[in-house]
Amino acid sequence: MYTAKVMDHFSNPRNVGEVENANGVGEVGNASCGDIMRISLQVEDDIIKDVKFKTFGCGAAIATSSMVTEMAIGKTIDEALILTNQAVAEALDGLPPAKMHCSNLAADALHEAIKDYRKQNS
Amino acid sequence: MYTAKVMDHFSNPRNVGEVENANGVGEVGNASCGDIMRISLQVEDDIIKDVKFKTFGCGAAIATSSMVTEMAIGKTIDEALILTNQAVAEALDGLPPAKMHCSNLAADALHEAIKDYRKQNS
Amino acid sequence: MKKIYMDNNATTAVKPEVLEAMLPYFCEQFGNPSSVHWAGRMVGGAIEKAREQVARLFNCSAAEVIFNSCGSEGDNHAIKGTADALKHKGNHIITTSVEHPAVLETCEALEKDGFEVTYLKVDHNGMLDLAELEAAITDKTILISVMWANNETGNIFPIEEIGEIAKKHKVRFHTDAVQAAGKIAIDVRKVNVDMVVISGHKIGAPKGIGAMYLRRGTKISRFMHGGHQERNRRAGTHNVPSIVGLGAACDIALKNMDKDYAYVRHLRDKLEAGILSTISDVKLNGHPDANLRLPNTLNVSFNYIEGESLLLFFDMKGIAASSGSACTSGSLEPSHVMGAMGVDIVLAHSSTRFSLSADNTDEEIDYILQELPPIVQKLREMSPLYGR
Amino acid sequence: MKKIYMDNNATTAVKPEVLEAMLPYFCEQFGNPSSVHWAGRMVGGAIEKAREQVARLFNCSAAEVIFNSCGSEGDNHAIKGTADALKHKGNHIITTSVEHPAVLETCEALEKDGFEVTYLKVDHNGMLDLAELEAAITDKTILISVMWANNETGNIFPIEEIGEIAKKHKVRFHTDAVQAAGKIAIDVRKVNVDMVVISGHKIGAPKGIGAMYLRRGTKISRFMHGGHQERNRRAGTHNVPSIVGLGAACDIALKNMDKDYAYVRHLRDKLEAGILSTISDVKLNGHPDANLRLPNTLNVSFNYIEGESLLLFFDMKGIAASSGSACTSGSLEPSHVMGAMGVDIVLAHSSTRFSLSADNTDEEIDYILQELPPIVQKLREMSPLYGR
Ligand SMILES: Cc1ncc(COP(=O)(O)O)c(C=O)c1O
Ligand SMILES: Cc1ncc(COP(=O)(O)O)c(C=O)c1O
Ligand code: FES
Ligand code: FES
Repeated sequence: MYTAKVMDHFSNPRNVGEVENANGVGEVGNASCGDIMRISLQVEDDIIKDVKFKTFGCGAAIATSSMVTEMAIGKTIDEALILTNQAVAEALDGLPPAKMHCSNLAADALHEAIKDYRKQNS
Repeated sequence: MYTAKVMDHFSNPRNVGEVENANGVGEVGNASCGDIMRISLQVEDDIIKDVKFKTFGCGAAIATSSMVTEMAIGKTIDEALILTNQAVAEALDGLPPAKMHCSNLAADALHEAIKDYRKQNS
Repeated sequence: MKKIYMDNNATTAVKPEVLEAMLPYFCEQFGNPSSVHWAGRMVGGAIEKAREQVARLFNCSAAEVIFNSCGSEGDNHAIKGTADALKHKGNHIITTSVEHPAVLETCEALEKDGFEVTYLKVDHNGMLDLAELEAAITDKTILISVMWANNETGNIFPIEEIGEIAKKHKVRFHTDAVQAAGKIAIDVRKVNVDMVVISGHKIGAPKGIGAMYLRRGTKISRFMHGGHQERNRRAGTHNVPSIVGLGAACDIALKNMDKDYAYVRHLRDKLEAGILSTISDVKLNGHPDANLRLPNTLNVSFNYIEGESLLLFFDMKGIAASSGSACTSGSLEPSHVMGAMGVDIVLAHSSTRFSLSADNTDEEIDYILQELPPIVQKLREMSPLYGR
Repeated sequence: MKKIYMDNNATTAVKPEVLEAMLPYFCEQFGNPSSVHWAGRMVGGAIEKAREQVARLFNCSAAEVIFNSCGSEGDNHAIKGTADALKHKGNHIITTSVEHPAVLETCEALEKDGFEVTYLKVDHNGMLDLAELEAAITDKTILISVMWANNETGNIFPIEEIGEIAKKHKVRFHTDAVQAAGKIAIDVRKVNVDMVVISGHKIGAPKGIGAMYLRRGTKISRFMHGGHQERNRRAGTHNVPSIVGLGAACDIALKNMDKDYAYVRHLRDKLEAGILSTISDVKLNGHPDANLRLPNTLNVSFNYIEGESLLLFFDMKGIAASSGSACTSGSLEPSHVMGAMGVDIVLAHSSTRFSLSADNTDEEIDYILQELPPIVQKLREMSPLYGR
């Protein structure tokens, strides 16, 4: 049911963990609907230098988390803020329809982390 | 579903037709429930010398008709009157349960024919 | 002994290609398609392929196909599911007096629950009066259910015209196409119909599998409650091998439809002409215009002879046919279809159906035409009704 | 790659002997058993033989067996058929909160039609309080429906005791034995039960066939209306090959029951002990007393890990299992069984079921016990809930 890209990111997820000395952390989802994503960032000069995730969720949840970290790294926070869940799903060659409802939150988690960074640094 | 005896009597029915110069004729059943049996007799000195049948009906109806003629021939009319449908069915090694309702009338037809003979000759 | 099977409206042999398509799904690709793992994944694609194949027979989209367990289930689901979903709108159903029991007895069950059912009469050819159908529609009418073709006579009903009437009055339209499927086109883009029911074992797929076309957006209550298979429309673990078989059978039927129509019709017409010309007192049951009957079906009454005994004598010659006689149905009544057509009770008991397939041959027809007359003669000589 | 199938509660492979028994009935002995001719006669005996075989599994008489299309149909028929037949007596049904959806959703549908349903709670081991069951009975109670064994946990319910309660209060008793059948005895002479439902594809017969034991004299309305098959209890042309397959599967299951119980239980116990002793934070779901669970079922929650991702990693190692996570069900809710047992929501999402069969081996258990820990560790390291 999953594309090869999803399976790749799911089975070999990039950037798993917590950034040490993160200056932004975002968490979305909740266990009652099945997934929790937590993204931690290291931002320097408005550029995302490091980003890591931890996810409790299905294959799609893990793959989107992994993909969003790859897409975010090196971007300015303004660029990262316009990254959409849709774009993440597309970068994975799509997600099964049944998975759109709860797994496709990775960009939201990233945005939360950026907001947290801004709050901490304003 | 039928016993070998039923199939024998059905496929090679004995005594088909009408007795010429019959002195007793009986008919039972009606087309609406599926079968009509007509038995004609030649009785001499209270003995059934000849008996023939014509039947519109299923395999069981034809086989019981054939069997009853074989069983009746040579019998006195008193003996023939105590022949039951049950005895005919047993002589055929039994009939399927679904067939008991409408095909098992051959003895009745014989009895009607005997009654007719008695009416004609009293 | 020769074995000549002419009872394809009762059931068909599974086509060898169909069985072959099914075989991998019993012991090897046996997974439950709802499962996440390899065993489940192996079979999900097979179901969706079969759904496409069935959709092509209907000329609908795959999402409009629901798999179920048989024609009877499809009819039960279509009718009870509509009655329940639309009961706030009305309680009146229109059907015909010549439907299969799967429709008739379902409607009778609904009558006990407060629904009103109009059973349209048919004429002596077995055909409907469309003006009567239209006149029967009231503002309480929620469903018209008319079969695409009749299983006993082969009569083809004017589904296109009935669809127009249904559309004009905004009434939902269901058709039991169990007999039409595979024999004539059942194209839901050409006719206005909301639900079409088919059954595998009439078209070379196995027994115990069926499908329903459910037009997109048609609200229907569930018939089988439970798991959320078939997008919540039919509970129960998917019958993977049989679904694959139904897909394959639809595929073959669609490919061969024109060719089979011509061939089977030629055989049937030859049998029909042969019987009618060589045996006296034979009545054709169904529409005299062969274009208005399925190409494979011939129903005739051999007057004076009860059907079961005829079938048994045919059987001794290897010929498999069926009858509308009460004696073959286990009930006390002969065929309700013959009754609705006003066929006299003896002729109803005498009615005999030959239903052909493309597996039959010209030689088989010749054989039947040769064997039949003496059998008929022998039984007539046994009949108290003959020559009276 | 190794393929280790441990999802037998979802569906089983068809046993080769079963398929072999079925094969003649597709293309050769394909007749409709209701027919008079050779093609029909060839198969009637096969159905009655299968009926005897199924009857032996139930330890009932053949006349008490009704063939249908699946476990879901059996449950729908038993419950809706009873509700309709006994609605003059009352409108109350007692069932449990851990039934299969085929029971639960059927009961919910009846609630919309004015029936009242008591869904009995279970304790944290997934077991019922029989005093509560008995107390729930009112003079309106027409049916108690409690599954023989639970599909997720394998818990075996005290059907004998429940049967006694039902008898004492003269309430009809239905049990969904879809999971119990073939694994433990379902002897209707030892327990007081009126209706018992089984499904072929859980015991090595194909998908799309099921049967119901209906105690002699039990009044039940039809679910599938139409032809008069199964002595008027279930319409639809008999699914001959699958019926033959179900008979063969019941025969094999009965013969091997004791042997398989011991073997499968040994494997399951080894897997259970191995997992619980080598992986931390694992919770057993179901009754801790292994005698009160089916011999083949192990349900454990690997805390901190969502079930679908676990299954996918298992799958990469060829291991097929299932999960109670919402993510595998397509719904937003994790397993209602875990919910009813009061399992915390994360642990419900983490619940993983291994359901074995006699085809599994000791080597497979060893392999799983070796592969599992690193997978669990890897996923836990990805989890925001782990080590918090
Ligand atoms: C306990 C239980 N009841 C009923 C069913 C439904 O059976 P089927 O899939 O044959 O409809 C299942 C399995 O799916 C089950 O495990
Ligand atoms: C017109 C028609 N409808 C419905 C059915 C029922 O189909 P099934 O036997 O698959 O339930 C049949 C055949 O038996 C039929 O001929
Ligand atoms: S004559 Fe009708 S069943 Fe015998
Ligand atoms: S996390 Fe539940 S479906 Fe994706």
